[in-house]
Formats: sequence, C-alpha cells, structure tokens
Amino acid sequence: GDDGDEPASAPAASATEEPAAEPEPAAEEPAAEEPEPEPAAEEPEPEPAAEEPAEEEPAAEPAAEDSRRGGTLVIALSDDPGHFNPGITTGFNVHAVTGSMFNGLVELDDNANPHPDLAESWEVSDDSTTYTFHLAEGVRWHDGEPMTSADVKFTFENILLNYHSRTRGGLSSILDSIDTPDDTTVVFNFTQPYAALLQRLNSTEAPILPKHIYEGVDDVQTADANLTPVGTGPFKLESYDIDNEITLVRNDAYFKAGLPYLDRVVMRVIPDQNTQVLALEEGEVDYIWRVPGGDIERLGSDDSITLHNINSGPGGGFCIPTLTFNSDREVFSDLRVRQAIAHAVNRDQLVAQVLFGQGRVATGPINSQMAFAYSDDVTSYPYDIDRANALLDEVGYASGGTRFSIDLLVFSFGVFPKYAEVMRQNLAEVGIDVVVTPLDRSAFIPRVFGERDFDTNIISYCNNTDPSIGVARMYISSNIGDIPFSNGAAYINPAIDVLFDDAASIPDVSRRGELYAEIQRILTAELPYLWLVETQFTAGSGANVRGLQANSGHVAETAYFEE
Amino acid sequence: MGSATAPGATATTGPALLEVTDLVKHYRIRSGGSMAHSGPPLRAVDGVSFRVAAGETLGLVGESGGGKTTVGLSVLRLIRPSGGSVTFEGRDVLAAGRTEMKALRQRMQIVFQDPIGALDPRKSIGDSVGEGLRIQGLASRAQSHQRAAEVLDRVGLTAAQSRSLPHELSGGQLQRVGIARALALDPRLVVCDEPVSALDVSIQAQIINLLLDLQAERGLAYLFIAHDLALVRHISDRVAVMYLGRIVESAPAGELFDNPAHPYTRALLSAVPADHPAAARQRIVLRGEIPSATAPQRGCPFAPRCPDAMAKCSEETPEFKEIAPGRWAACFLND
Amino acid sequence: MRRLLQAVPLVLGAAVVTWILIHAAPGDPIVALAGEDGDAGYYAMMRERFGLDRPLHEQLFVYLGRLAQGDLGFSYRQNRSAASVILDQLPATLLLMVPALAIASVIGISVGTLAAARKNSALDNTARTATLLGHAVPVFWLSQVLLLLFALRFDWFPVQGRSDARADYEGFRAVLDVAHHMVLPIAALVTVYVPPIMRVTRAAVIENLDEMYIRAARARGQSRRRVLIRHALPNAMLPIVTVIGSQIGFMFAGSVLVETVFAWPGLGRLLLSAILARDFAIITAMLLMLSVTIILMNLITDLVYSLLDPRVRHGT
Amino acid sequence: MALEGPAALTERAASSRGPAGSGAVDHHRARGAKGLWRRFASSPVAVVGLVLTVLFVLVAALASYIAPTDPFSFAGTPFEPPSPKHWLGTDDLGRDVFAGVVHGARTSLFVGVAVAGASLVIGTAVGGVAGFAGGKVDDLLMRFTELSQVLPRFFLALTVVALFGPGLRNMVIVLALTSWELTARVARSGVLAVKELEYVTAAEALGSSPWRNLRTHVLPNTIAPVVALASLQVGGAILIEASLSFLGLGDPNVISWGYMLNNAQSFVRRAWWMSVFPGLAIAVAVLGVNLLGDALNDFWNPRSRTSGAPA
Amino acid sequence: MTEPLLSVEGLRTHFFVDAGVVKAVDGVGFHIRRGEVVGLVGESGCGKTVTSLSIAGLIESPGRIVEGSVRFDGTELVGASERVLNTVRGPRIAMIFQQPRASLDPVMSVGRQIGQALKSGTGMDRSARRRRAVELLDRVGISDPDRRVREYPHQLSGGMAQRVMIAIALAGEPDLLIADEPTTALDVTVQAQILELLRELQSANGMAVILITHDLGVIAEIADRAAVMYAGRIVEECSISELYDAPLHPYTLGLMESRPAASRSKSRLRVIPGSVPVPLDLPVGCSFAPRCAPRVESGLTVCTEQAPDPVSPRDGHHVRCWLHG
Ligand SMILES: Nc1ncnc2c1ncn2[C@@H]1O[C@H](COP(=O)(O)OP(=O)(O)OP(=O)(O)O)[C@@H](O)[C@H]1O
Ligand SMILES: Nc1ncnc2c1ncn2[C@@H]1O[C@H](COP(=O)(O)OP(=O)(O)OP(=O)(O)O)[C@@H](O)[C@H]1O
Ligand SMILES: [Mg+2]
Ligand SMILES: [Mg+2]
Repeated sequence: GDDGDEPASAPAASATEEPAAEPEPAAEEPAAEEPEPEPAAEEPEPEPAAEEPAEEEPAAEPAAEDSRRGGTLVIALSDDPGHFNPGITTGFNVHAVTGSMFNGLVELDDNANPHPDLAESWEVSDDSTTYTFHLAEGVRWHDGEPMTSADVKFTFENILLNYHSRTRGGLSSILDSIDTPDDTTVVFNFTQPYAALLQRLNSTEAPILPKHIYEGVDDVQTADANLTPVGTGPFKLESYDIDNEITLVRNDAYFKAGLPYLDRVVMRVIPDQNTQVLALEEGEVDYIWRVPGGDIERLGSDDSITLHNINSGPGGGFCIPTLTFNSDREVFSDLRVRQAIAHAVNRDQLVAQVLFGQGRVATGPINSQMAFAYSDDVTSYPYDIDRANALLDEVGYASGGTRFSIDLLVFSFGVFPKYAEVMRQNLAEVGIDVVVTPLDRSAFIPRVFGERDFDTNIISYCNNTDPSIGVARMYISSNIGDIPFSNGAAYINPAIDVLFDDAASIPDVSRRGELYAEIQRILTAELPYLWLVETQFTAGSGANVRGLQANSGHVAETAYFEE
Repeated sequence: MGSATAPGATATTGPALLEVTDLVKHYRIRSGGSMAHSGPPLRAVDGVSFRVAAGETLGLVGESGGGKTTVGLSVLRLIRPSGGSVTFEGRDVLAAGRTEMKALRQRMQIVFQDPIGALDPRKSIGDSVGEGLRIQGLASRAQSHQRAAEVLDRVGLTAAQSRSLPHELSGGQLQRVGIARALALDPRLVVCDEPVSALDVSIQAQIINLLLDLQAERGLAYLFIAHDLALVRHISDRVAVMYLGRIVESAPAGELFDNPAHPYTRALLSAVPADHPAAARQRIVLRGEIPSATAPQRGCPFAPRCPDAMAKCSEETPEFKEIAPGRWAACFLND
Repeated sequence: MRRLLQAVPLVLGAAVVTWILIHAAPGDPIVALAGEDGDAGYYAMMRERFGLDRPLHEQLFVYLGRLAQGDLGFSYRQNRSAASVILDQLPATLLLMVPALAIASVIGISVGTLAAARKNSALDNTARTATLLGHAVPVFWLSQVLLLLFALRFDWFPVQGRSDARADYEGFRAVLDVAHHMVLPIAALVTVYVPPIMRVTRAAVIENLDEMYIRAARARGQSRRRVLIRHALPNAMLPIVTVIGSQIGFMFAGSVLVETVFAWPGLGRLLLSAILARDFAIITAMLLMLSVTIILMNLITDLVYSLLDPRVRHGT
Repeated sequence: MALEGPAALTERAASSRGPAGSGAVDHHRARGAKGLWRRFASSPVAVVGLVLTVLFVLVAALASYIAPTDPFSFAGTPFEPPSPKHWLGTDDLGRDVFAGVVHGARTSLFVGVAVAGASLVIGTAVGGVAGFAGGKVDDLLMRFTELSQVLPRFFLALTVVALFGPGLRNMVIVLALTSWELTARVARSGVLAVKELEYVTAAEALGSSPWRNLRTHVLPNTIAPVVALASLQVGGAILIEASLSFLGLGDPNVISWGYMLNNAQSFVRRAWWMSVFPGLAIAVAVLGVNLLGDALNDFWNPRSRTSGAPA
Repeated sequence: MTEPLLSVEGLRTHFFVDAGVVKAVDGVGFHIRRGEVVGLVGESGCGKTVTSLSIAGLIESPGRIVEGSVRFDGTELVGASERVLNTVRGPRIAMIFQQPRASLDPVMSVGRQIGQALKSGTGMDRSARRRRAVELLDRVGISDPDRRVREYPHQLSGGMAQRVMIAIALAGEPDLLIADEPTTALDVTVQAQILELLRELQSANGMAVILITHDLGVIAEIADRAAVMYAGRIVEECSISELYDAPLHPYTLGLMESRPAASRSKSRLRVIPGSVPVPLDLPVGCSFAPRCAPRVESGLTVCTEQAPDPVSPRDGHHVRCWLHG
C-alpha cells in the first residue's frame, strides 16, 4: 500500500536527496547515487538485475559444481570508504563495499518492489501500522554466530535510529517499537500509518549488524569492529589497503545456496573518473558505477564493454536536477521573471550536451517514470528566447545590455557546474547576468538552507519511491528552514499543502494520481522551481561479466564471468 | 687614562679643531645565524685619544683590523662609539641632537677607500657631488648642479663628466669625485680613510697632490688613515700608530719615522720594503699575526709578538704617556 | 640542538595558522559527515561529540593541547586517528617520491655537472632547453600525455593503481608488478624534479669552476676531470642539497597531481579527499605534517651542510 | 613543471640559505640602461623569453580583438575538430577553443602578475624593514618569514580555495600571502648589504636621515634583483592556478587555461584539441615568463653569474 | 751560455669578449735562468696575471694564446697536450696566488691538498704523504703542523694560508715558482715574513722565481732582475739596480719618481698624468704615448703611429721606447 506518509514531518521529508554520497567527485549527481544503486535481485530466484538478464538462473538449489563459480571481480571505487559500518553512514563509498557484506531485511528491484533478503516473508497490517517479518532460517554471521531477530532489533534501536541519518530521519519519530516474539520474527509497530517502510529496509537503508559484536561497544562510531566487518552477506572482508584496495572473499556459508559465484571481489580506489574509464577499457577493472556522459558513445560501440542503464533505484531514483528560485528575492516575486528564465534555459541542450542523452527534459515536479503520479497535463516552457525577452520587457527590465544579475549556487562536483555554465550562457542571451558559485556540499547546504543566502541554485532532487517522500518536501510550507533538501524556494501555497497531505494519506492509487496531477498543474503554473532534466545513469562493466546487479549494493552477489 | 689632556696635539699650536678622548667602540659579535649570542665583545677601539688642529694632518697608521676605520667613522658619529668623547669645534659630537648633527656634518666630511663603492651606482657624478648641498638645504637642485660642476672642475673633472655614471669613470677619477663630494660642503675637517690604497701607483700620486693642494688652499685639516707608511710620512704633520684598538705611539711625522719609540712602530717600519735595493736593512721580523680583538686581554696587547717583551709586559698594561715633548708612547721600555 | 628548539615556535605557528584557516572557512563538516539527511538532533549530537559546539578559540586550545601530547586529531570520516590514517598512506607516497627523487638527483647532478663542464656545448644547450621545458609544462598535463601514449596507445604500462588488482602475485613477481605500475608516475615526477636540481648543479658547478682554488688546483697538476669531481662538485653540493631540501613542498605538490592522474593511493589523494569531505583532522594534520617536513628538511639540510662544509661545521 | 617557480627561484632558495648568504648589488655589473639592453639582447635565451612574454601580454591585452568570440558562447557544434572556422576546434558545449586560449591568457597573466606584484610589495616591505631596522624588528619579521616559508604553499592554496570556495580572488590572495618569503629574504639581504656600503655612509655623512637613505639610496639599489626574483613568481603562479583549476577548483566564471584543461579531462580521447592547446598555451607562456625572469635574474642576481662572457 | 730555464717569446694572449678583443698580453718576451729571481711589475690590469697563466697553460675560454712561445727546460708549452702540461704544472712549475685563502679548496683539509700535490709526482702512500705534508708545513714555518694538517682553509689566517700555498708549491720541488702578488693581500708585517720565507726557500732550493707585484719595494727586496709591464707589454727589462738607478723608459721613471719616499714630506709628488688605458681600445703606437711627458718635450710623432720594438741600449737592459730606439 502506498499511503500513510507523513510529509508533514520534516525529517521524513528529507529522506533522499540528491547529492548523496560523500564528496564523491563523481560524474553525475553522485548524489542520486547515494542511496546507492539498489539491488534488484534476490535470492533463490536471482533475477540478475538490470541488463544482462539471468538466462539460466541458478534455481534455488545449487548445481554443486557450477560453471559460473570462480574469478575475481574488480570494481572501481571513487574514494576510500574509511570504514565498513553501513549502519552509521549513508556514504556511498561505504555502502558500495558493505552492500556485498551485509544484508537488509528486503531487497528492492528496479521498480522498487521489495523482495526477500534476510526476511523470507512479511505481513503488513491493513492500516499499515504493523509490519511482521519472518527471517530466513540458518543465517549465520561471518564469524559463525547465528543471526536472529535480536540482531535486527539491536541494529535498529542502537545503531540505525541513532546514526544512519536517513533511517533516523525517516523512522525515529513514527516508529513506536520493535518486538521480537521469537528468534525469526520481527514486528515493527508504528504510531501512525506508514506505507513506505519496505522501501526503507534494503541493505543500504537498513543493513542488519551483529548484536554480539556491537553490544557493549562504547562508541559505535569509532568501534574497532567498523574496520573488521562481520556481516551476513555473500562476501567477507579479506584485506583493506587504505585508499588503494579492499579485497573481499566469498562467504562459503552464505545463506542463499550456491551464491555467490565469485571467489573474490576487489574494490579498487580510483578517484579520477576518466582513469576509471581507462581502467575499464584496459580490462584492469570489471565494473564502474558511473560512465561519464562523454564516454558513453565510445564505450557503447565497444564490444568488450557492456553498459547498464539505471533509471531509478529505490532510495535514490527518479532524480530531477532543479533550479530553485529564492522567493525571498525581489526579482523572483514576479512570475514573469521566472517564466522568462524557464523559456530562456535551453533544456534540450542540457540533455544533449551535458547528459549526452542520458535523460530527458523534465516537465514538472514528478518524474515521468513514476507512472501513477505523473501527469503531462502541465504548463510547459519550451526554449523560446523571444518569449523570454518579451516577458522581461513586460516586467520592465530594459532590454539591451544586462537586465539584472543573479548568483547561481551549485555543487562543485559532477556535472552541476556544467548545468550552470550552459544556463549562464543561456541567460546571458536574454540579458541576465549569472555568477556561478560552486561550493562543496559542506558549504552549500548551510548557505542554501540555513542562511538562505542565494538567488538561485541547482540541486538534484530525487522523487524516490513515492512523491510523499521525495516530492512533497520541496513544496510544503512546513518544510521551510534549516533542513537539508527542504523547501529551498520557501514556496508557500496552502492549497498545495492540503493536496500533498491528502495524497499521502489516501491508499487509493488512482485517486492519489489525480491529486498529484492537480499538484503538477498548479506547480508548473506557479513555477517556484524550474525542473531542468530527468537524469538517468549508466554503469559499465566488462562484457564477460554477467549477472551484475548494476544498481544495487548487492552488485556482485550473482555476478559471474562468462567463459 | 688621561682625560682632559688629549695627547698627540701638544705640538700643535692653536685650539684643537677635533678632540677625541678615550674613544671606545665594542662590537657585540652575533654568531649562529640570527640568534643574538653574546660572546666577549670585540674591542675594535679601546681607549683612543688624539687631537687634530685646524689645518693640520694627523696620520693614523696600523695594520688591518687595528681599528682605524672605526675611529674615523666614530669621529663623524657614523657609528655610535661605546664610550669616550668627540669634540669638534668645541661641540660635543656624541651628544648633538639631530639638527645640530646635521649642521656639524657640514663641517666634517669623509673620503673613503673604495672609490666605486663610495658612489651610488645609479646617480650621476654631478648628483652625488651636489647631494650634500641639497640635503643641507644650501642649494636647489639646479644650484647644486652648478656648484657641483665648480667643485668637480677644481678636482680636475670636466662638466661633461659630471653627467656620467660612476662605472664610466676610472678609479682615480672616481676618487676625485669622492673628494669633490666632501669639498662641496666646504668642511674644516676631512677624514680620509685610505683614500689611495685602491689606486694604481701612478694615480696615487695625483690624488695625494690634490689633497695637499686643497689643504694649502683652504686650510683643511685631515685625519689621514692609511697603512702605507711612506705615504703617511709624506702627507702628515703628526702620526699616530694604532695596534689592536689602541694608539701605541704618536709623534711628529719625521721624528716617529726616524726614531720610533715603540717596538711595534719599529717593527712596522722595518717591515716596509726597502725603497732601494741597496738599502739593505736589519729586519725585525715579527712572530705571528695580529691576534683577534676578541681575545681577552691582559697586559700590553703587543706583548705576544714583541721582540723586546719582558715578563711585566704580559702582566700590566703600559700607560700611554708623553715620553718627550710632543712624543707619546705606551711601552715600558720608555720608562 | 638549538636549531631544534628554534623549530618549536615555527611548528606551533604553522599549526595555529592552518588550524585557523581551516576552521574559519564557511561550511559545516557535519554536513559532509551526515550525508544530507541528518535532522537537527543528529547534527547536535555529532557536533557535541566532536567538540564542534564549543567556541572556536576553545577548540583551538583543545587542539593545541592534544597536539602537545602528540595527538593530531581524530578523523570523523575515517573514524580513526588522523595520525594513523596518514601513516598508512605515507609509504605509498614515499614509494613514488623516494625513487623519483633518487633518480632525479642522479640525473640532475650528473647532467648538470657535465653541462657545466662543457658550458655552451650541444649537451649543455640540450640539457638547458629540456630543463626549461620541464619547468614550464604542467605536470598533470604531462602525466595525462604519458598515460595516453604509453598506457593506451602503446599499452606498455598499466593505466592506474599500484598493483594489478586481479592477479595475486607473490614475492618477486609482486615486486615487479608494483615496479611496472610505478614507471609512468615516476617518469612524470622525475621530469618535474630534475629541472631544479640540474639547474642548480650546473650553476653551482660553473660558479665554483670560476673560483680561485680551482685554478690553484689546476696549477698543481690536477686534471680537468679531477678538478671537476674532486673540487667543484663537492663545493657545489651545498646549493644542491639546499635545493633538494627546499623543494620538498613542491615535490609533494607534484605528487598529488600525479597521484590523481594515475590513481596512485598516496598522501596527495588523501588530502584531496579529506578536503572535499572537510575532514578537518586530516587536513590540519596533513598540512602540519608538511610544515614539519619542510622544517625537518631545513634541519637536515643544515646538518648535511655541516657534514659537507667545514666552515659550517666550525660555526664561522 | 614547477609549481614553485622556475629554477632561478630555486637557485635563489638555495643560495639564500647558504652559509655564505647572498650578496647584494654588484656594482660592477650595474650599467646604464643602454649597456643593460645590449647585454640583454646579446643572450638569445633572454630575447626568446622577451618575445614570448610580449606575445603573451599582447594576446592578453588584445584578446577581444584577436578572438572576438565570447569564449563562453556556444559558437559551434560540440566537439568540432580544428578547422578554418574554429582554428583550435570546439569543446563539449561547442565553445570555441581558440577564443578560450586567447582569453585565458588574461586570467593567467592576471594571476601571475597579481601574485608576483603582491610578493614584490610584501617581500620588499617586510625584507626592507627587517634589513634596515635590524635588531628585534628584524628578528620578529624574519620569524614571520620563516613561518611563511614552512607553510606548504600549494597545499594551503588548495585547502583555502577548496574550503572558501573557488575563485580567482581567493587563489590570488592565498598565493600572494605565501609567495613573498624569498623576495623578503632577498630584499633583506640586499638592504643589509647595501646599507653597509660606503655610499650610504657617505650620504649619512652629508647629513642624510636614515629614512632618506632608505628611500634614495638603499631601496633603489636593492630593488632590481628583487623585481627580477618576483618576476619569476609569475610562471609559478600561473602553474598553480592551472593545477588548482585542473583539480576542479578554478573559477567557473572566468575562462582560464586550467579550467579548460579540467573540462577537457573527460574528453581527452574524444577531443584531443581540448587539452592539447590550453596545455601548450600554459607551457609556452610559462616558458616565456621564466626565460625572461631568468634573464633578468642573471643580470641582477650576483650569485648566478653563469651566462655570457665575463665582462 | 746555457739555455734559460724558461723563455717566453712574442706571447700574445687575447680575450674574445662580447665587447671586442681584450689584448691582455700583447707581445711579451723574457727569459729566466735557473735559480734566478725575476720581478714582474706593473699596474693593475697590465697583464701580469695573464702572462703567468699563459706560461702555465691555464688560460680558459674566452681567452686564448694567439701567438708566441713558452719554452720550459727544452719543452714547448704553448700547444702542449693537457697530459704534458699536467706533468709540468705542479712538479716543475709551481704557482702561488694573490688571494691565498681563496686559492684553497674550502671543503678539503690542508693535508689533503698538500697530498694532492705530492701524489702527482712521487708514488707515496697515504701515510707517507701525510708525513711529508707535516714536514712541509713545518718547513714553511707553520707552528703545530700536526694539528694544522688536519685543518680547513677557513681556520687559517691570511698569512698562514699563504704559507700553506707555499708548502703546496714546494711539495713537488719545482724548478720554477711563479708567485703572483703573493703578499698584496697581507699586512706589512706579514708581508715581511712571507718575503723572508720566499727568499730563504729560494736560496735553499735554488729554484727560479717569477715574482709578480705592483709594489716596486717588494722587487727591490728580493729580485735579481725586473721586467716592467705596461698595457700588455714588457716596456723595460733590466737588473734590479739599473731599475732603481738608471731606468730608461719614461713610464718606469715616472713610477720611480711618484713614490712618496722619493720626495720630501708634504711636497707635491711627481706624477704621471692621465690614467692606465683600457686594453680594449689601446692607442695606436706606443700605448704609453698619451701619458708620456718626454715624448711631448722631444716632439716625437712616431710614438703615436707605431709601436716601438725592444732595444738594448745597454747589455742586459732592454727597453721599448722610441726615445731610445
Ligand atoms: N660592524 C662591525 N661589527 C663587528 N665587528 C666589526 C665591525 N666593524 C669593524 N669590526 C671589527 O673591528 C675591528 C677594527 O675594524 P676597523 O675596520 O676599524 O679596522 P681598520 O684598522 O680600519 O682595518 P683595515 O686596515 O682592514 O681597514 C676589526 O677586527 C673588525 O673586524
Ligand atoms: N677572463 C678574462 N676575460 C676577459 N678579460 C680578461 C680576463 N682575464 C683578464 N682579462 C683582462 O686582461 C687584462 C690583464 O689582466 P691581468 O689579470 O693579467 O692584470 P694584472 O696585471 O694581473 O692586474 P692586477 O694587478 O689587477 O692583478 C685586464 O684588462 C683584464 O681585464
Ligand atoms: Mg679600514
Ligand atoms: Mg693580477
């Protein structure tokens, strides 16, 4: 069911943003990244994620000597993770590694549908306030201890709800209690209906950690155990050579029979995006999470390389890099100015030249891929310089020369500066002078959401699994203030507040769709933000690697080398 | 040591133009880079007294490092002595205020050893010579050039040369410029610190003649510092011999050279190469070289090298006293 | 010994300057740490935890106090002490820098000496031209060119890293593997390190060849070559040592850029990622460590001076 | 490349630390302007340096005439190889690389000159005062100078620019504040040496005040090697700007060679012209200013009497 | 008459610099017999040092011996190979220079530098060389030679450094010692010591000495014969007594008379007008002509047109002057 979100609760709203990951100078919004490309596949029926479909899946039971067994998979990582505790961070680089060593209760596929991971099955109460999970039998930690419901309870109560910023933000205020009636049963009780829990329980959002290791540790954040991870996942840590490489070896006792196929996974730290590509082409690595736009065309025509399109992904999907107008600023009080800017920005150019076709022009606040909520019945703003000029003339900004000057804050990594450069030039055409200010995340967020010291900025907001999580936060009036990735425009419209509220509490999907369509109509007309493009990503692997779950933390769980 | 009596001037008539009493200059030696590190002070000048009368030349001789330059600079207060007094035309030079000092400097001038080093390489000759007049406010720029040209003419340089830069002139010409610069202010006393040592023999004589002529014309007094004994004898009325920061003997030029009273003077004179191959001489060859002025001293500073040293010499310091009218020396041998 | 004492205020000064600079910068380290999702409580908790809630001057004193005990701070991001993170990375950097410096010294000193001996010869002119070019070409650009040429076009060397991630070499093969990976980055570094060494060697040797004592040595029957090697070169060693010592900061700078291009896991990269993550402890520790290295190099230079030059040895 | 500047600078670093210290002005080398020019012109290296530098400056000054295209404007289709229309091709956004290279000269020149200028002013002030005042003042200022010497310049610049936000201003400020150490030392040793010279004493004997002496005799005779030295900072600053921009810390609002190289990084294999030309521009410009600086330094630095015949 | 130990003939050494050709030595010829002491006097820049370096084959670019011959004990040195020269320099022709301290390698101990001079000739081992070095130091009057042998040049005073240089020169027991202003940088009392030492060693070893100086007094002290140089040429060569009592060349005469010792106190000195010419643009004819008072008096015009050749108005007394030609 998809109801019961509390968009009103600020924290919940901040669920997933964009510029996720760590510093990550990665290409695209590494952000969107963040929540990590999630896994799709599952277990017994490993339907190998995205691309290379699993032809012959290893049906439940392993053919003892599987021809897919063996080999070392080398994955490029943009930065050193620093530690291996996925419960205390949302950092991409940690999860990129720990995804192979830990499991969540469920895994999500490309379409954000939950599949069993540690939980074999589950029931949700009709009012969406109680979730009961039944854990797989015989799951053991890497050190041989059995994994039980106590671990789950401990992980949530002692770690995730304290230190995993997203889980803490999403659940701590509405989670009433976690019960463990027996060793294999976990019950989550909520204080109010909460429809999106399953989307929060994968190995990225809620990895399950060993109680016996962490219990009694003074400080989970600095525990030595963070460097000697003990998980339940398909691989175990073998060695960690800081900032160079991390070697994982096969967990022979993995609870999903027959998996994994690989003997070893090596994560090689290669900060430079181009070097990653080179290394992939040279066969020095087998998988890179992101192929920069400029290389897609070339790699696409290279037979030895397979590209993986990643449209979405639970926790970080459906991202829309968006231009925020600071409504506190006098210039933007006039709708015509915002409209003029919308007409002046050549979004086709952004798609073609910045994204190299990896995306499409956004029409409004909801991603076109989120079918139930998306509507194309909106006000659109095609690229039209004359129209833009006319609008500005109308407002009274004299044409010829510079009409006015604004700043544009962007993240200093990835393609954000590129968007800004194109837009600066676009806007220069209509006499708007744009000063681009690239900032790193640590400076950007306080400046935009705390000090509100900006005219415009670009952030890639991800719709995530549900508009109530990823969309409402940008528009509702209760979410203005010093909250990262909140209503940065400081847009206030009581009608919109009501619409979002309603849409979040109604279980009926088609009714919700109507409400969201209404929302899109209003927002595109009022234009508090300009939605630039919908992004998608491309991962790359050697053509001989199969079974990759390219957008998942469990990327290597079902991977194998083709003979 | 005596205070009121300034030795070395008794033979001269008239009031002293310059009177130096008990002049002391100690240098603190810094060692080890920038850290101030106080070892024993270097006694560059250690109680020097003398007198120069108007129109007189006092020759100051001694070997390298003896403290001659230090004395010369102290007289003009170009370095601050550590002790003693300097009186010029009856005024206390060391106590003079800024403006008084400026005025005093118009009356006292100095000529240096290194003709090229004493001139600002970027300033024309005329500029350098006229600089004093401008500083003293005695002339405008134009007037100063006019005056400079006159003085340069006096020392034998042409008006064209006054526009030259120092590197365009020869050493002898430059030394004339140095003298002209000093003369431009029409001083009473000129300290000449080895003005000809750097010059070729054939040029030396030209400069010496110039100095003699000027003295005759203007009644200048010279404090003439040199290590060339023959030269000092030639130009001086009186001569004072310095050794390790002290004057060991002082006398009228002729007497000092013909009949030296101090063993150091004798050794110095005998070390001078003969002026004729036939003048074979019994040479007094001193042992060793001048010791460092930082070494702690007891007794006569010359005792370690003195051919006539007695036991007493390394115990007590001999007093600098008048041994005959107009003749002063610091040596027990004269007792 | 006294020099060591003199170094103390320098270290302190460097520590204070870098600390203040870093902490005066806008931006919040917790943001980097929190990812983007922290709520106010989370921020407050983390701030308190790392003492970031205290007034800046207090934080500075706390920092200096810890520093006095040899504690360089704690890396929020790596969850370890900054010192241990840095120490872990150091060998990788040294693995590039030390051989590069050694090779550069050998090349720089020998070619510089030869060039000085044959002033204005073809060799001299070639060497000088190469030096000037080496001085002008950006090292990162050169690295990229090397990479494109020798790793991609000719495929002689690997593109990145310190070792082959797939192969599991043991013993000598592993050493060879690492050496193979080292070739290109070292080549780039050597290109950067050689010019100053060579130029100084050449200038110093030429200068010394003009000295009186060279003429005197020749006058007592020493051959040109002997005079060059026995007299001019030893006397030229002082400026050469100085230049090597004084270039240490510059060498680190070169290595960051080279490490970035070749994905070499070293200090340079560590600093870069620490800066992006606002990992204050690592940044301050690294900058301080560089300052201390420079100070140490100065001390070592002085020490080498006194070994090489009796005048310094006897403190005149 | 040399992040810290050209060799003469490093030589200077070497000599200024040497126990012998470094000398001041060599009077016998000081010549009239004409003689200087003759000597200068007789060295092919110096002439090449001068020509390249003049070229560099001209390109920067006349950028708008040489390449009227706004370097940020989308003048063509992306990734056009060099052609008569776009001499050096276009970049990923269809911007003209030639225009970028030409206009980028301004930025590089600005950074180089601003840093060198600041280094000259600060260095002369600190070194001059330290040398002239001596004593405690000298000690204190030299401690400061040492402190600036031990701060790792490139990394400090990297950190400051990364933390305070990319921008030419921040870059210039931090480079300026960390590049005056050598100029200060040279200015100081020059002042120390010159103030002991007899012509300064002579001026004092003429009644000149210390301040007048500093102004009219000491500084003018010290400044030449300091200026020559400062000129050597130009190339170093250009390279640092390029390096930081390459690392993504450049100012996106101003076209610069480093920025172009950073941008080109992702397309090296697809559009070689995007990285080759800005890289060459840097190399040529830095070569030019270094040659010129070296030549100036050869004339004025008494310790590098290495070129040309003895006069 | 036996062949002279060293005979220099028609020696021209020029420096080819940017500004033109510096004719530093432009036709120098003289002889020296075994055991003889010849003084070479002249003012600064007249070419004394260049002459001595030319003899030893130590002229470096941009300088070159363009003409002339230097025969040493039957061997022609001009154009001789580096090998031949290296066997002559040191063991047979030794040199000492004006700046003794600067002539010693600052980073090499005194003992090793003496040792170097020993090595080239004799086949002594290390300890023998060390012993011999101590002996030599003792010989030149350095007290405590055992300690000094281990010291470095900066620890020596100027006078001691010159003694060390002399010790190095003596090491090979040379036939000829060229001393280029060996005492100019020293104090008078020390100069006297060094001259005394040179005189003593010369008579003991019977070596020939070329003593270069600008100080006529020094020549008077120890030379048998003197050669007076002016602007790259030897203008007069004669015995020391004739130099003082009967100089022929107007320049020599001028030099002798301009000495203060030659005239009365506080009287004007006799002077040679003008100044020494720059070797870049030497006057045509006799280079002394522009300063030559006798020429003006005698009204000779040839002086400014043609350079005079040496003539010998008396036996063993050569002079280059039209007044005598
Ligand atoms: N500024 C100074 N600091 C320290 N010591 C100094 C200074 N100036 C001179 N001295 C020392 O003082 C002593 C006397 O020096 P001074 O120059 O007066 O001697 P001098 O007789 O003029 O010697 P010279 O004949 O070499 O010119 C020397 O030992 C010298 O080293
Ligand atoms: N390496 C050189 N290059 C150019 N000119 C030179 C060189 N060496 C000497 N000269 C010139 O040759 C001339 C003779 O020099 P030399 O050193 O022989 O003079 P000197 O008689 O020894 O003088 P001094 O008494 O000053 O030692 C001088 O004019 C000098 O400038
Ligand atoms: Mg003196
Ligand atoms: Mg000479």
